Amino acid sequence: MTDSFEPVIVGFTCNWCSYRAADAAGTARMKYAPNVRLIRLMCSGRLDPTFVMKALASGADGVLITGCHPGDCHYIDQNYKALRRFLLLRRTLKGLGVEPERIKLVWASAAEGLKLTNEINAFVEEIRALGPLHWPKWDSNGHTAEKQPILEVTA
Amino acid sequence: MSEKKPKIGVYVCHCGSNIAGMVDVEAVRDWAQAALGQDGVVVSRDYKFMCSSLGQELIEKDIQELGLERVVVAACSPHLHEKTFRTASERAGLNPYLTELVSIREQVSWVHTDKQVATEKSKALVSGAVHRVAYNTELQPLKVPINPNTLVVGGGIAGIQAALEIANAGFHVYLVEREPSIGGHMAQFDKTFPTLDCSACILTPRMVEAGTHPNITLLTWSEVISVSGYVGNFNVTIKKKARYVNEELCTGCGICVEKCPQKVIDDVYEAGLGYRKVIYTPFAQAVPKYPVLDRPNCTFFKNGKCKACEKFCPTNAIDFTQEDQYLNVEVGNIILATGYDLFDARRVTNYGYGRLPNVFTSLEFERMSNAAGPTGGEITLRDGKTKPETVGIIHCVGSRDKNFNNYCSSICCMQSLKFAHLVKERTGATVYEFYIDMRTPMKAYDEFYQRVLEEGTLFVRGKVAEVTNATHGPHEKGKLIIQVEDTLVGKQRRIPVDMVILSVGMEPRHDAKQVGQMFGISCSSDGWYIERHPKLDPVTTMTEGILIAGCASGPKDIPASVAQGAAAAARVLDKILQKEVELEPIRATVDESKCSGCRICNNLCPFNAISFLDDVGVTRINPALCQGCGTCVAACPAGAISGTGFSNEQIFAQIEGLLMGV
Amino acid sequence: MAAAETVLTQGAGLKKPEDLTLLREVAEATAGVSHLEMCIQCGTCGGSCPSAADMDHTPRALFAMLRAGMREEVLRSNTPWICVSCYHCVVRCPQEVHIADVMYTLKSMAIKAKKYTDSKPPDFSQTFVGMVETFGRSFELGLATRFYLTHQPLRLPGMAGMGLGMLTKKRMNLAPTRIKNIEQLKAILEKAKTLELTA
Amino acid sequence: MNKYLFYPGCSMEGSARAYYESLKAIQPPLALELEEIEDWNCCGATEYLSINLIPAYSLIARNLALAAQQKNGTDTVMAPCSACYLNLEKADYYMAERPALGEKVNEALAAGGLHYDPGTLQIRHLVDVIINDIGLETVKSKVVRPLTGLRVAPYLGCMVPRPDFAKRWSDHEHPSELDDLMKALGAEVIDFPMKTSCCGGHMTQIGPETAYELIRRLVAAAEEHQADIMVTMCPMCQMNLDAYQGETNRHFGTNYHMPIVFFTQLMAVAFGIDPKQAGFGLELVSAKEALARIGLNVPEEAKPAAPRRKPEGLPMPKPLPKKYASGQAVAEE
Amino acid sequence: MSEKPKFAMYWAASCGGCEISVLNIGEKILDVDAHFEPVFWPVAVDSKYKDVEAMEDGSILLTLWNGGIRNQENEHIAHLLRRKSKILVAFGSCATEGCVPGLANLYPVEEIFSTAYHTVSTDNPQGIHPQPVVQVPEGTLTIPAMNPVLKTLAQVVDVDYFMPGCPPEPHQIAAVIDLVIAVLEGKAQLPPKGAVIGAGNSTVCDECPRARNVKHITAFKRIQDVAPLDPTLCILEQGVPCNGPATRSGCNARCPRVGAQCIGCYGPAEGVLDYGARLITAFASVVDAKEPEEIEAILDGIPDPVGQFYRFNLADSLLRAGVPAWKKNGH
Repeated sequence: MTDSFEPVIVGFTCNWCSYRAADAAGTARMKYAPNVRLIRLMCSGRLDPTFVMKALASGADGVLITGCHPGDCHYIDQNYKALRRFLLLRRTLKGLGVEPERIKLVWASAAEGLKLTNEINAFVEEIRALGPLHWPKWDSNGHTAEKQPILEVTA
Repeated sequence: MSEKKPKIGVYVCHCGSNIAGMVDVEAVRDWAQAALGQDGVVVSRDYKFMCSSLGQELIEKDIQELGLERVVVAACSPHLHEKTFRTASERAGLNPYLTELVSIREQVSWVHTDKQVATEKSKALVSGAVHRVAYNTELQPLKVPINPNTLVVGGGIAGIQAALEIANAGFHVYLVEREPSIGGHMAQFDKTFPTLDCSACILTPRMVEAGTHPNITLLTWSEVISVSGYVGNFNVTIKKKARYVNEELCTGCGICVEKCPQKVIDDVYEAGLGYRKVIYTPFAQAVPKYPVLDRPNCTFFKNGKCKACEKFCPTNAIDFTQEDQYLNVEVGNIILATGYDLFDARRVTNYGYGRLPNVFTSLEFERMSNAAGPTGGEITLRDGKTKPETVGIIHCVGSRDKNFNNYCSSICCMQSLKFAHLVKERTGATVYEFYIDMRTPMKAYDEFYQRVLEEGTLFVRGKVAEVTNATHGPHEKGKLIIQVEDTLVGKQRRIPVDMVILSVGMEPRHDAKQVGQMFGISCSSDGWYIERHPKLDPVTTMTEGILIAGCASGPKDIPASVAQGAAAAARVLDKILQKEVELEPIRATVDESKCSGCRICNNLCPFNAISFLDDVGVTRINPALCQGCGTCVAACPAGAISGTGFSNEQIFAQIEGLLMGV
Repeated sequence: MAAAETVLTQGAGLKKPEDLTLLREVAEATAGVSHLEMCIQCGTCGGSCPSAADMDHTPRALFAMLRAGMREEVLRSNTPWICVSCYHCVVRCPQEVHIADVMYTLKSMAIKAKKYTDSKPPDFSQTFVGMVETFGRSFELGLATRFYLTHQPLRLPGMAGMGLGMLTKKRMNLAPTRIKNIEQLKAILEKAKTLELTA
Repeated sequence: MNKYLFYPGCSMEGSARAYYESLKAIQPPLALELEEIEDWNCCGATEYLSINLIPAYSLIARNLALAAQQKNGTDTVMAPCSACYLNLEKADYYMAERPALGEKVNEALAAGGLHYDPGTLQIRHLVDVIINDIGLETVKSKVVRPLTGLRVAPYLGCMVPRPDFAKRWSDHEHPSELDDLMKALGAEVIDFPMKTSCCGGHMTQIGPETAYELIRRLVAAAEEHQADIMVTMCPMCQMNLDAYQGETNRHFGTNYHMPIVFFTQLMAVAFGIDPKQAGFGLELVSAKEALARIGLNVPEEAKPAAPRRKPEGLPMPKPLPKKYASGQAVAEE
Repeated sequence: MSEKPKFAMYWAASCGGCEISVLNIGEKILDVDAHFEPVFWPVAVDSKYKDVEAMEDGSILLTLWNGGIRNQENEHIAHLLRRKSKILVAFGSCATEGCVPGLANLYPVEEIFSTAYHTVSTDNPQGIHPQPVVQVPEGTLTIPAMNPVLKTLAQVVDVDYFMPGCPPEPHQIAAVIDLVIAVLEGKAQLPPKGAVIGAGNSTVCDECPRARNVKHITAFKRIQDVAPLDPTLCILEQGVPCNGPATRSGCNARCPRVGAQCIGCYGPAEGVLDYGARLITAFASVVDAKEPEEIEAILDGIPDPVGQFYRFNLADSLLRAGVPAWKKNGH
């Protein structure tokens, strides 16, 4: 493992809580690791497991999923659905050879900028410890190609 | 992706030095032009303040002259300026939903410390948005009519103010109050700081006005039990608890109260310090004037005998058969002015409240000093006779303390100063104030502090460690001992007093969370309702059509609560006068040719927007009910549901863009 | 940040340069998360302390001195040695400062720096620890006699009645008890003595 | 049958013998099974922490590691001594709160072939176990000699209700557990305002003037509230208030006589057990009068004789040699 | 009589079921014979690779390719037939998405070999381990080398149409033949390139006769543990993980009709990027629990999520599952 490994993490945020928590963290000038790139969804319930797979397949080393605290969902209780999907996805990823620790679900309300930044910092370190996500070598001639474009999508 | 790329313009904002101080804005601009050219970027510019009118004109000009089909602005959070830039695009003839805002301020420049890394992250975020925006589609906002009626929940001073403002503008208000009378906490106070106005004298006229206003339907002794619908079109069910008094017939003469033989401790209005009858109006100036019968304590309901109230009622208004009523009302906007609970001082066991008789709470003291209160305004010990010679007032009880509430309750310093003044004025006692910091920042507040200093109140800087009856010697016998470090002296002191007043803080209502969930708004970690923006939008919430005023969003004094009530009313009136409201066109739709009728999605929608059509065996989504969360979109195993604004294609493209070059 | 720490400012009214690393040093050497930096100087600790009257500074004042970098004065203070570990201040502190644990840290720092003014308390602790390290158990009689002989011979006459009472009632054993695997304990403590708690 | 791993602590065999004996006496009626942690060592009291942090916590953690190995159908360690209870709980808590501490302690433990993962064990005090596991109803059902008319001042001391990392106690300042237990025995319980105030701790040794004042306050408050007897759950509190009450009287010129015994002793007599078997008579401030109020006579043990000729009447062991040959000066237990 | 258009069919890494399925079209096979000249069809016609190599590029009108690309030979022939064919159809699940052979992508090749040749279930007293190149007295023998992973046909060459199914249903094969004949006769148009043919647009539930309700799953069970299975009610609603909701229609709900859960052989529905993800989200969406522990307990009823969600689709999934990352890190 090289010392200079900087994990790349895609984060999915809920428009109503965690995205605003990120705004709040910014407004309060809280400093945190720059490794997470956020995507705004309307709700953690929108999180299709495909997004996570797509992110991992496209080069992310980890995926952070954030939503409102249980019981606080802007859409009543959709975050519970996110929770269920997350749990089943994590099991499946393990079977697929991706360490389940590479995905993390965090509840952060709009008021919890500090919590969000702490979670981000912790997650970046966890992923750093895991190292880069390794992919199967694809070249049929046995050449060890570097990370392949994984986006060969059949119709 | 072989289809022709739409022409995209990228605009990177310096935000003065807010962004440019930590992000190499020019580098991002150049990179977008060079690296994202193949993805459709035809122009990339930077500007000092993109949100200024000159910045906006830059974008408008490019749309018109270069024929831009998509716009990406890298600046601040979309929650601040998305509307600004979308409106600018619209002025130039581009559908507003074809413009995306990337947050490189809140998410980059303000939170990172390495300029190079921050610049790289900005590029990635811009790339994500560029890839995404190519898949944005033209959308039209959904317009729905606004019902001009308004529901105000909570009849304290904030709710009364809000209701009156709206009613005076000519629109109808349902004012719902859980207690038998409106007035809230303010009705319990004796004097108000810093002016020492008589609280009742200034409040009563407002209460009467609210009670008699033709545009206000006053529903006291009532609670909202369910809410459905959305901005402009809420459907609310209100439970009107049985009063056992026919409001049509009652004249409020008070004979029933007089004749009722049963007395109970009044835990609400008198804060447990006084008594009331079982059939009662909480206080003389109560609005409405009709009494309420307290069923669990009523002798008739318990033993089947008594009915004294009925016998003596001159208008036959007592009705023991009355039942709870359920009203359905339709309103366009809702203002929650649900107020606060007092911190329960018994939790600070080292202050002895509940164990040591002569430890009082601030509300008990308010009642005691009120001429209409249980002692007729006499300040006495718990025995009801003895005047205290020495009184200690303790600040920050339950506030600014990680064991209880972290926040400052903001009113306690002033309230304590008011108490010191009243004690001095009424008893001439020696008064100590124990404080951590004196906080007197509003108009004429510090002047009041000066006045109380002048009156000879003894200020001790130190958070009181304990109030005890355990003596260290005969000189302390029979006294309450306040043990405290006088931090300005650097020594521990034990100060014997006769009476202790705990200036207890404010807490969110015990049921704030459940009430919030019913109305679809959330609470901060402290439990107060979260405003849309703490500075710029303090009376609206994340949920369109639900507003908050007064202490529901945090501790406030009377002037601030009144201002918020009026502000919330102004926001509601603005909505009503627009007659319609535009909703974000983020909605889910089902491609019925792909839907197999598996019914996986059928239990997912809390807004009942999803229905199954038995005859054709497919699921359909009602766009008026859909709130756009996207949970069903994510769930559909057949990929038959798609969501506007956040489509799979948009998200996939954004992921690819974010990770470009990784 | 780093620059600010290395620059020693001449504090107004303080004779020595301020030592701005002191607070952090104490916090890091304290078990648990001390929250020492969170002190708002409210005085709850000083007000709660049952033995505050005998302290030269209240705990609150001591924390202010830590902030001001007054290393010498803090380590010479009798305050930590007067602390009776009653935890009243700990549970009442509105900022959750682990006051009692900070006192332990200050004591061990004072011992290491040999700064304490009264040698009784550290000697008592060390005598106690010596017994424990030797036997694995405490030995009240040995502790008492040895400690009193060294430090408070004048107190012995007064104590005799009590000591005799304890002995006749068999509440003090004449000989120490020793654990079986004392070698294991010694190995653990030897190793532990080579370790230090840092961030 | 309620079963626990048992950490007696050093004082149970010495100054708090009455506690140990009465505990043994009430075990059968309460169906309380205790399995002593094999080869436990001293917890270091409040002393080791003052000297050196990592060794202090390693000393405590050796007990936790041994207990975790021994787990025999239970993961709860019961400690009757307040200081031991606090130290064990504190080590468990801080090793988790400050992972760096946990790592260092385990590094040290490894030198003895041991390891402890914080959170493995529950650390509980005897009173907590009696009230919450065995239950007051069971206690009541065993009472054959109710303590009717005996005015008891419940005195918990500091280290059990505070800092209370695991939030097991009803309050830090005025917890009700000991009151409830005494009421279950039929005693008249006074609202003792100093029930969690400090007894002086080790200040009786190193700063007696400080300690005497704290002892005086407690005894005075008990007397002011007309208590017949104080009841405690802490060996240190009992020792300070009992053994140093005479010293305190001498220091202030007062004449307090306030017996203080362990709660288990009162439980035992309420359960009909002979006072002697319950450790009565071992206290220096005699509880005879108090027991007489419930119709019990205590056999008087040998009274401490007045010091003979020389003031240095205490038998003096020799100063500790630098090194101990194993087993020589050590008594078999 | 003009020369008949040329037809080819090839069998790569697959079980052979696809070939049988072609024969299962019954008398329709005569239409094939009437309209096409089979020039390369190892199961039915004796022709050699060199014969194909000798053909003109683009001279074969229609090639049905079944099987995944597992070794160098498969890959070589795929390129060859692509060159020679006008229309190349990935025929059956192996060719379109990898199918069961694709599950081997969870393991490195060495592990596959050691499992196949050196475990207790293998009778291999001499410990033979195949080598791509072997020296024998007679000279050098070569056999095609295994690729590191199995690929779908489209991952190797350009594919015109995809025909899912394990195997494709005879009635769907017949329909496709009819379509091609109609095109030849100028009566119909070919679908756009890249289309899925011989299947529906929706999912299996569309063709399933079982009654369906709003779903609340409190436990997932194996089908043999639900006795008796209600013959009229949705299988998923009875707690048996049925892949029907996410699997492309076209089989006429063959398995659910006879009381077996759909295992997903027709692959993802139109436009779906990852088949397994659709099932994860669908199953998780109907789990009736809110507490993590309860949810986990219900999910324990799906002991092998990869097998459940990717039995046919692994080689075509987004993550494809190569060597587990933690194994690699250990090296």
